[in-house]
Amino acid sequence: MTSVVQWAALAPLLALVGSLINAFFGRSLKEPAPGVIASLMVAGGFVLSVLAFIGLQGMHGGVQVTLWRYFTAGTLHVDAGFMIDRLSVTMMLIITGVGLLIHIYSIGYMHGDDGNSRYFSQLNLFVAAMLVLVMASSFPLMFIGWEGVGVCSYLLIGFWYRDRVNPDAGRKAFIVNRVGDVGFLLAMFLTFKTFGTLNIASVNAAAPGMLYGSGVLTLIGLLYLLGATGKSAQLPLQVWLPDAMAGPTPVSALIHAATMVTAGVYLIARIGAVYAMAPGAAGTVAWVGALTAFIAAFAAFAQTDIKKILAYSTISQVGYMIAAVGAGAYWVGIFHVLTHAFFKALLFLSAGSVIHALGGEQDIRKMGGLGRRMKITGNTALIATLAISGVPFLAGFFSKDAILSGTFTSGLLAGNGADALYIILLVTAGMTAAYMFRWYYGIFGGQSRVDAHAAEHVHESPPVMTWPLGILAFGSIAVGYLGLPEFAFPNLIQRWLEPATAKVDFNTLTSGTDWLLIGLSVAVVAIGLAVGWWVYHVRKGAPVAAIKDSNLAGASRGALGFDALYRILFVASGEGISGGIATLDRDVVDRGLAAGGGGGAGLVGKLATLVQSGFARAYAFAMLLGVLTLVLVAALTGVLK
Amino acid sequence: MVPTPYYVALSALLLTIGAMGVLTRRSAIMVFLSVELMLNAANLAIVAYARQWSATGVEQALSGQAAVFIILAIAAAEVAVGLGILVAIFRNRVSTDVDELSEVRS
Amino acid sequence: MIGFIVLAVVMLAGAVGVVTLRQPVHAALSLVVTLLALAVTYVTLQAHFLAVIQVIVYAGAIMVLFLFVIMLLNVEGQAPPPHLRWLPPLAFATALLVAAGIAVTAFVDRAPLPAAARVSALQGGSAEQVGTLLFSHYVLAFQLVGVLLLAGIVGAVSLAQRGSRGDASGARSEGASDTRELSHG
Amino acid sequence: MIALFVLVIPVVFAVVTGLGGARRSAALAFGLFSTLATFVLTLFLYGSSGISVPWIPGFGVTFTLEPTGAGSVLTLVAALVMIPTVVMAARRVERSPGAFVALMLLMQAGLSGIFLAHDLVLFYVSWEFALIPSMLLLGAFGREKRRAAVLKYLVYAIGGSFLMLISILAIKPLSGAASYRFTDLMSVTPHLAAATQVWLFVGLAIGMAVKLPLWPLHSWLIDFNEQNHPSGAADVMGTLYKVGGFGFFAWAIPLLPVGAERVGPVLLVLSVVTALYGAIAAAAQTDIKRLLAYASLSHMGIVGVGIFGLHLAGLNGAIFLLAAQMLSTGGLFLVSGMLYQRRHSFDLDRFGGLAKSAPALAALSLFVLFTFIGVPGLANFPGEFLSLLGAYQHHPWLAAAATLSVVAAGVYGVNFYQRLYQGQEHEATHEIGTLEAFALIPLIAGILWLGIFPSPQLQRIQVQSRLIAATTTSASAGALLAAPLPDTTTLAGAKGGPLAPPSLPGEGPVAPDAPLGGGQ
Repeated sequence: MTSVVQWAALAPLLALVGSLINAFFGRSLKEPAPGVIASLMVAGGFVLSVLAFIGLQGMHGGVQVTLWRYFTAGTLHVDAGFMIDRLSVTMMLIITGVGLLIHIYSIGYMHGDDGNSRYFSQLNLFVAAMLVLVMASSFPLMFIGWEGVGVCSYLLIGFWYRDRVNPDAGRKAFIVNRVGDVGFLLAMFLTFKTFGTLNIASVNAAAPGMLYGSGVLTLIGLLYLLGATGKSAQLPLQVWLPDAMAGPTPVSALIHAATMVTAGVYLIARIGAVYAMAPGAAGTVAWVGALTAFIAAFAAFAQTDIKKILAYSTISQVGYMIAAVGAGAYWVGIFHVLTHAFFKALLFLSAGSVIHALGGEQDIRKMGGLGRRMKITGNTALIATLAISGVPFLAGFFSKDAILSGTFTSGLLAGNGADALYIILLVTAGMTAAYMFRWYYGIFGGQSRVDAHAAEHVHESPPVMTWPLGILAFGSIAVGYLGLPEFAFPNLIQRWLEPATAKVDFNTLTSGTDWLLIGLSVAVVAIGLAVGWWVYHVRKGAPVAAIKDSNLAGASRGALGFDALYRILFVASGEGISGGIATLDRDVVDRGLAAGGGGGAGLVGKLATLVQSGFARAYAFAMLLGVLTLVLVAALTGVLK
Repeated sequence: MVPTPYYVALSALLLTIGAMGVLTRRSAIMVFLSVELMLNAANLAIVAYARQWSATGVEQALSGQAAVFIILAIAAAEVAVGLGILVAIFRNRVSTDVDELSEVRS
Repeated sequence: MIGFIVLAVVMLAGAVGVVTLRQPVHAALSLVVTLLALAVTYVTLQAHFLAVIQVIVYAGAIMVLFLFVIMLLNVEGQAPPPHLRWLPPLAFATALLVAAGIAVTAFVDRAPLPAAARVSALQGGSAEQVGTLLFSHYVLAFQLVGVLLLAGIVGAVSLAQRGSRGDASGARSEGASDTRELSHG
Repeated sequence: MIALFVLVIPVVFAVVTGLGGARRSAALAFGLFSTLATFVLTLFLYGSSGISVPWIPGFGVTFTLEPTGAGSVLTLVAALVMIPTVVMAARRVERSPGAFVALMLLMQAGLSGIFLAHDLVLFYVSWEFALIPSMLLLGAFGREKRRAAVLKYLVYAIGGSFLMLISILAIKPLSGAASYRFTDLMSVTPHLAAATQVWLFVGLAIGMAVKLPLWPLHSWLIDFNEQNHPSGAADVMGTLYKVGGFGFFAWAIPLLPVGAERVGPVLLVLSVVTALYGAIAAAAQTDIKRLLAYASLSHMGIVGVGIFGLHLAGLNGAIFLLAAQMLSTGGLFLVSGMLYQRRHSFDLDRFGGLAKSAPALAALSLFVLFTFIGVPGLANFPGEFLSLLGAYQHHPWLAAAATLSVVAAGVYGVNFYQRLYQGQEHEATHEIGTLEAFALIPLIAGILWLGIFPSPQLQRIQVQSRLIAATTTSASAGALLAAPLPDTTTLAGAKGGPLAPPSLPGEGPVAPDAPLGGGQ
């Protein structure tokens, strides 16, 4: 079966080829050829991933495919090689599967855009980079994918480059991501210093031999966490994701919801062996995730942009995943990645469908009642809303519940406030239900607030867009059943993933306690939905309008002011420092070395004018002084000899 | 025979007197004359050392004299061109004051 | 030794004259004195051929060229320089130090004079001896010097020609001012 | 012998072009032929035999060329960059393109001499030989304020190389080496007294630091680039001429290991400052060429970090980065020339939105720009990564500080692109032309080649750096150059000790009982 698995190494290449075809010949192709080519390439990748998935059945390890030696220096050997195991194949299935649906959807969404081929070229390039990220067998190769997806994200956010806002958002995303990348780079340096290798499998194999809780491991863990916060939009680097919604909506669905932002989760799960030995780092990861989940959920309440609400919701959900992998429940984190990929992609795509129908309107205050005009979109969006809220028997319920019980029982978090984490995440679950209800009800339910002019054109999207919605809706229900609670049912995904991830001890609960926890989370979700119903349906939003000008609402609108703070702390001071250094260089360092700077300016300057007087005789005198020096040296050496 | 160091000392004196001329006179002609003086001072030292080298062999000693011969020829060429330049400058400026000839000065 | 001292005194006197005399013509003539004394010194140093060349080329041809130019340009002696007043004393001190340094270096080297027989083997540095060396061992250098002289001649001619041909009217008016200046002086 | 031809061909064609190249087509034909021929020869340079003949026997100076690992790689990449640059110059220089091309070819010969010389004096002669054409290019073809720029350039270059010359002249008598040949010096100089080594090293370091350039000796570079001919070709030559890092790598450190060890930390700090300073200053520039100059200064800082970290990986990476930045920085300077041709200005405010009417130019520029700011998978990344990684092994805090320049690179990189190509377009421009495409394609091919398959070149470089490490093991720096051992103190229990190197990867499944995630 090995050979079947090895073929999966071609998946990134296929996407890359698609990207190149569209880049070079795309402009001479007629629509929808670029989209079809791009989709076919991703479909090919999906088929390869499925084959690899089948090939890995019954194999606990992975298959290593070495393509060529990437670079060598001293004892550092890095191969361009892929590691295809249960963990990476799961991610590949998500990337190519959800990616394929979004590619197909894009054919309809981007119809008529003059950058059509450019769009598909970049989207395919993203898929290639993301596949490299998850398949890489070594950290530097993973970093290629890591920055590659960042680059594609930058390109696609600024896709409509003529509006100033979009390139600005792209720039912000790129720079914030680079801050995280510094963490990744430093982590790699320290990894090499500690382990003498940058091969992921070797590091994972060596980590259990280290001292439990040693400072080096903790530092490595924290540095990788910094990398993860950049890519996954976690505290303190979460600020770029809401702005990134400037890109086309399918891009938001694919990159900024389903795949790229989960790269941090994957990274931590991939090197779980390091975190399993560094409880301090793992605790920090969990807390970062939980706090991000809470803060983002809070910020989601006051947003009015249809996509920004979803963006904060994404940050919040990724926070859940990070909390899960921080707790050592690696399979749970990946499970939530899987379910989230379905329902969040569905949410974005239905949002895109709405935007499409309204001719570009994104303000939910100018929507409402659309469910009657757009039946498929409305119904699929309802499924996704319920799934993300954690309503029982939908996908989100199972994965969120697994996260909650994982943090509650984790042995890794013992002494790091596991109970507090559990409560924060539980409360956040309730908030999620409430703001997602607001989102759904604001768009599809209640009275129509749509402009009369736009209302005439409201229409259901073409089949090329609605079919992916349907499939994703099916997934949003079905994939949850892969991860039924272990204590009562067979848990397929846990059994599948656990051999590929590090082992962490969990406290075993009595099944009564387990049922209690589930009941608790169901109750919280019910409360959240009920509050939403009461506030937005029964009272028509009056309670919210009453506190519109309060500090609380302001904080939510500004997402606790992180953006404003960073603008003061980094952007303004950065510009100041940069301008200052440029001036300093022009006026002091530059002239300073020619004619003196600061205190010595006068003296050096005078000396310089004395020497550089322009009189030929003065120069001749300088020559004579030189002769004198030489003569004196000769005389002294002669005398001393 | 007078020992070599005496000749060299004499050469050094001539050289420095020439250098003083270069540094203190402002007329380009005078500077030029002083340079010629310095050149000859150097020649004197070479010839003196050439005699000293006769201890090693005739050819070594005569090599020094050949060098002086070549220097003389080069000096002739140099004077021809140098004076040509002086004449050209004088034609343009009606002055040969080196301090006023400071094109290098900004 | 006495001969050397006499020659040295003449040479130094001539040299000082070059540097101090106001009138360029006087200075040039003073230089001629130095050069002639130098030629005699060459004889005492067993370089007869060089002595002859020194008289013919240097004291003869080159200095005549100088005198021509001085008379042509009618260069005057000048007032003390307005610029760089600090220079002469400093230059004097430096030059003195340089001379002292060279002399010390020369005297420190206590190599004995070569034996008289060896010196006489030079045969006074006759034209035959030096010439043989020049045309055998140093023939390349000799040829190059020839090329250099040719280039010097061409350069001098072109420098002298440029002014009179470049800009006819300018040259004429300049020539006029030239003569006025000359008549003034 | 190939090495000799690599040197001679450009000189011959420079003379031919200079004499007969009044016509543009002649300059183009001669230049193109010479650079192509040189490039083809450099492909076979590595592994070819060297040449060594006495030059000035009295002083022990020889004419020794030896295609060493690092030297042949740099010669190869420089020869590749020369091809499009010569073409651009021959087509875009308005006045006497023949002279321009001839000077470029002369400079190429000088550069090849620097990279291939295996005799210290020949190295120095090449070093200065390349200076003259670069100065003439600036002085004769530069922009309005070129005089001041030339003066500054000269003062820095001459001042620096003067001190270097003193060290070079002193090193043979002090050490008693048989000649200035590298192998002869190498057998004795590492055993010099520590104080002597330090002083000699300082002399060499100042000359090389000017050419690296390191803060605060960098200010000539900015004016040099700003005032050079707007076609960008001369700036590319300047980029190729940033050979200070190579000087340290090939001469100063191996010859004077103790000196390097003592002075290295100071230079490392300066390199870190340079890396950050250049990147931050670049972010505030509004002139395309000044921005590129500061940005490339930042890269040179990283080269310095790699070298003065005195770690094998860092040394390899620094030389690789030097080669890679020839492609990327050179490419961006050529792009700047293309932009100038469209707007007749280097002011970023006069650009914007060009992606609409020149999408291919935008795409190619962005590609080169991403290489430039070190996006992995492209040419600069392995060099940057290894430089920083190497320095990190001995000086974690300084290396971490230098790594921050990655963020600043992101800032100026995307700013640059945004101000040129994004936003509203005020006035349409023309799409990339055949000439321009031809100029960029070899560079992009080179970028992909070095970026995707860096290993062959790195191994060539490593042949030399390993040699350095091996021959200096007797000196104290030998230990520094050796690879680090894992931090054994953090290993639990007695089963510690150096970790086994990762099993050589080959195709095939990992044993089923060794899951990827490890386990206890």
